[in-house]
Amino acid sequence: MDAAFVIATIIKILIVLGIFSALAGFGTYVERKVLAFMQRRLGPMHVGPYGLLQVLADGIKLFTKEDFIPQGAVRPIFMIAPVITAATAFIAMAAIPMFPEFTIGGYTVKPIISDINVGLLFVLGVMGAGLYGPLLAGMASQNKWSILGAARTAIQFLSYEVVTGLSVLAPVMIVGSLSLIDFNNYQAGGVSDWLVWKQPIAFILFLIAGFAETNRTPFDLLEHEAEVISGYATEYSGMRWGMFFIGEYANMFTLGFLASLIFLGGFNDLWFIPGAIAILMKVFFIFFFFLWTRASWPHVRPDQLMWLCWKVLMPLAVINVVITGIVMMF
Amino acid sequence: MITLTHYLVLAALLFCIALVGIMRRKNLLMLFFATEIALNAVNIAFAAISKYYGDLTGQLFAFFIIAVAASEVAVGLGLLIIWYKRRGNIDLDSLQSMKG
Amino acid sequence: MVEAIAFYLFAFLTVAMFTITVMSKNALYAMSALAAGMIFISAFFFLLDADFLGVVQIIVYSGAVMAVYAFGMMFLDTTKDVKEKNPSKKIVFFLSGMVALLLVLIVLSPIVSDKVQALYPISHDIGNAEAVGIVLFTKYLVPFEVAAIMLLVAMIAGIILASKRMDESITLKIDQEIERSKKEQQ
Amino acid sequence: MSGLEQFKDRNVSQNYYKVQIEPYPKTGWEKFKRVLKRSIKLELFVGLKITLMEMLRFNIHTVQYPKEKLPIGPRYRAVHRLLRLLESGTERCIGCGLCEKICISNCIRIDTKVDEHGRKVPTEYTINFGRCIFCGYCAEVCPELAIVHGPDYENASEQRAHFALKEDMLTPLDKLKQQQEYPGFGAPTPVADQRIKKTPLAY
Repeated sequence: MDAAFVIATIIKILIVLGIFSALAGFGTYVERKVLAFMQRRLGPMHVGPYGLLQVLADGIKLFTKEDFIPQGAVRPIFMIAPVITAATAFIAMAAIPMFPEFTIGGYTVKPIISDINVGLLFVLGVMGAGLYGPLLAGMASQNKWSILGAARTAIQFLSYEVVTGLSVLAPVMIVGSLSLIDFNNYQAGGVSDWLVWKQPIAFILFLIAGFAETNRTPFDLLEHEAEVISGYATEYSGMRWGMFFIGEYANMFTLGFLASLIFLGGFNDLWFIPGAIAILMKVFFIFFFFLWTRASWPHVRPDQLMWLCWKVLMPLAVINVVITGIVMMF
Repeated sequence: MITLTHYLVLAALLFCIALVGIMRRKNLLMLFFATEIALNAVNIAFAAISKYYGDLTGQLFAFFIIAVAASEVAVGLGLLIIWYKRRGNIDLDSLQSMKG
Repeated sequence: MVEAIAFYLFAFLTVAMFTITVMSKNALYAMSALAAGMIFISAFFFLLDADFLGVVQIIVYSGAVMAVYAFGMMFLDTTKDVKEKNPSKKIVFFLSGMVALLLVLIVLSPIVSDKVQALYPISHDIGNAEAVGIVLFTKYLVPFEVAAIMLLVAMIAGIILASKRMDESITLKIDQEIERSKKEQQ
Repeated sequence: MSGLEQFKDRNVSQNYYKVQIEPYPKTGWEKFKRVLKRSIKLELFVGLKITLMEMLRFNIHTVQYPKEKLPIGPRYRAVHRLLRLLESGTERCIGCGLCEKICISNCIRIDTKVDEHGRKVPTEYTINFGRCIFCGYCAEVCPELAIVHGPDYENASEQRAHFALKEDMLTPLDKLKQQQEYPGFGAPTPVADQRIKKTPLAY
């Protein structure tokens, strides 16, 4: 445990925190623009060139807004809940290798904060623990809509965690490791080696469950405006509300990295494109896909959500695991 | 240097906290919380013993305990829901209706 | 050194969290403190080289078990205080006796442990997850299957218990039912 | 302002078309057939294709409001105006109080006096715009065509009381030349003369 390692880790943590907080803000801008273009609108146009400074304006608004805590709320829990969402989203990034190794001034940098050998499970577990943010927020708010949002959090996240785990199980069986770096190295041989060709069902299930776990639109029942005002976030304002959204966008990027590392070849070189740029392209495509579906597909009802999870996705995932096992045995 | 005794003392401490909770709580759900603490305390002890004796059995026992806890939650919560539907509360004292 | 700092830090945190769980009058405090304590306990597992166990602790306990409890907590008014009973003197004496006994056993354990032989020794060539898997699927296969069946039984039991009379509303009772339940309570 | 003409055409009913709704599947087999049909035709991906094509086509219909504005209808009912007589410049309002009476949200208040010519004039004329629902009854009932609805709909202000006093609504004397005769709601239409049928004196 030498000093260089500690310093490098701290620098990596700061970089990840800074970049992904900024990306979360920029993500809102991209989301608004993409949604607007798909709906024949222009999106934010007034602040700065093409509305680029809208992020800044929103940030100033969030920081200076009154931090309001309702009278009947359970104060400490109410205050800590958004922090849980943001913190778990960033902790989950600790075990994700973002880029290939590179060398600065003779010092080899591994762009992963902590390479533990159960990295994949760790990421999924911490993302699963992120459900405490909305859950506690809803239960502490003393608001009927909030508690409905919290109940939906509990059932939705809990159900789809099962699907995520089972869908990742089949690739884990093929690779034989839980470390994301091993996953990446397994797919080093170019596009034909990508796991998505061997496990297409697992990939689709993982993406669908990812939508539910990051609370994105076809499944964003936690804060479905038409049904439960703003769900768990009804009583929140200012930066506490903002932290929920930083967490949500950070989770989207985490999921993008996970999907590209497990199924889409990770940070291996893609033809002539260097690996670092290749993985960024994959992550941004998945991010764009999130926005694309938001513009295209309708919400589902809560009962349809549960039906989809337990009667369609989970049996499919189990069958997929069984078939993978049988194929691997012979 | 952290020895096995450190971990065992910690586990015992947590187990005692759980016992206090079991004594104290009237609410069925809060009682479940206390039992979860007890199970976790034992898990720590098992994992520590496994490490210091170089034997994996302890960790496996911890896994089985986690499985037991999970099934306990499923059944316990189902019973709790039924009781709540019938009585409108989940106080332990209201469970004495079978007493003569 | 780092290990000692981490141990004492997390020991303090877990004890504090579980004390809050046991002592707090507010159900919401108790639940969130318990969830935090579960996550801190996984830190001990990471310290003890049981990575897989630590991750399973996070996923199963904090992710699933506590979320289910939270779902059960929707029956309670989380902002109201929880009623408690006062334990009698006997129980307190019994408890302190138990603690004394436990401490004696703990202090004695190194003496006994000299004779303990590792049945399934940890090999450091392979990762923790693989090692656990190998032992679990060879020596402990039957208990593993039994645990699986137990989980299945628990799942079915949970579904049947919770879904019985699901079509009846518990908040919109008709008047007769309210009268009847009042009589039952008397 | 060019290119906005299409928005002026409010007669959209000619472009209506009826959506054919298939009968809802009842049996399990029918449901299965529907699922098969939908998944083979990949309806979800049709939706994705449509949105993507819209994005690539970049066919934007946004009107960037403060910079460009859509034309409003000629008889739009925005903030009221009090008009003056064109020749003399005196106020048209004769203080009859009909608008006060007919106002359904009860937001008009008039205070009148008899001036030196023996003519009744309003000293105060206020409309509480916190309550006004812009129904147009006051303009319709006014016998002197003194109160009309103007076209100014951008009424943001620091206070609710703005636009609501008599001085705000009344045409200033120096702008008398620009006061169009009967421009807004409450005035007869330009072709009113042709439309009016003479009331027969004897039946």
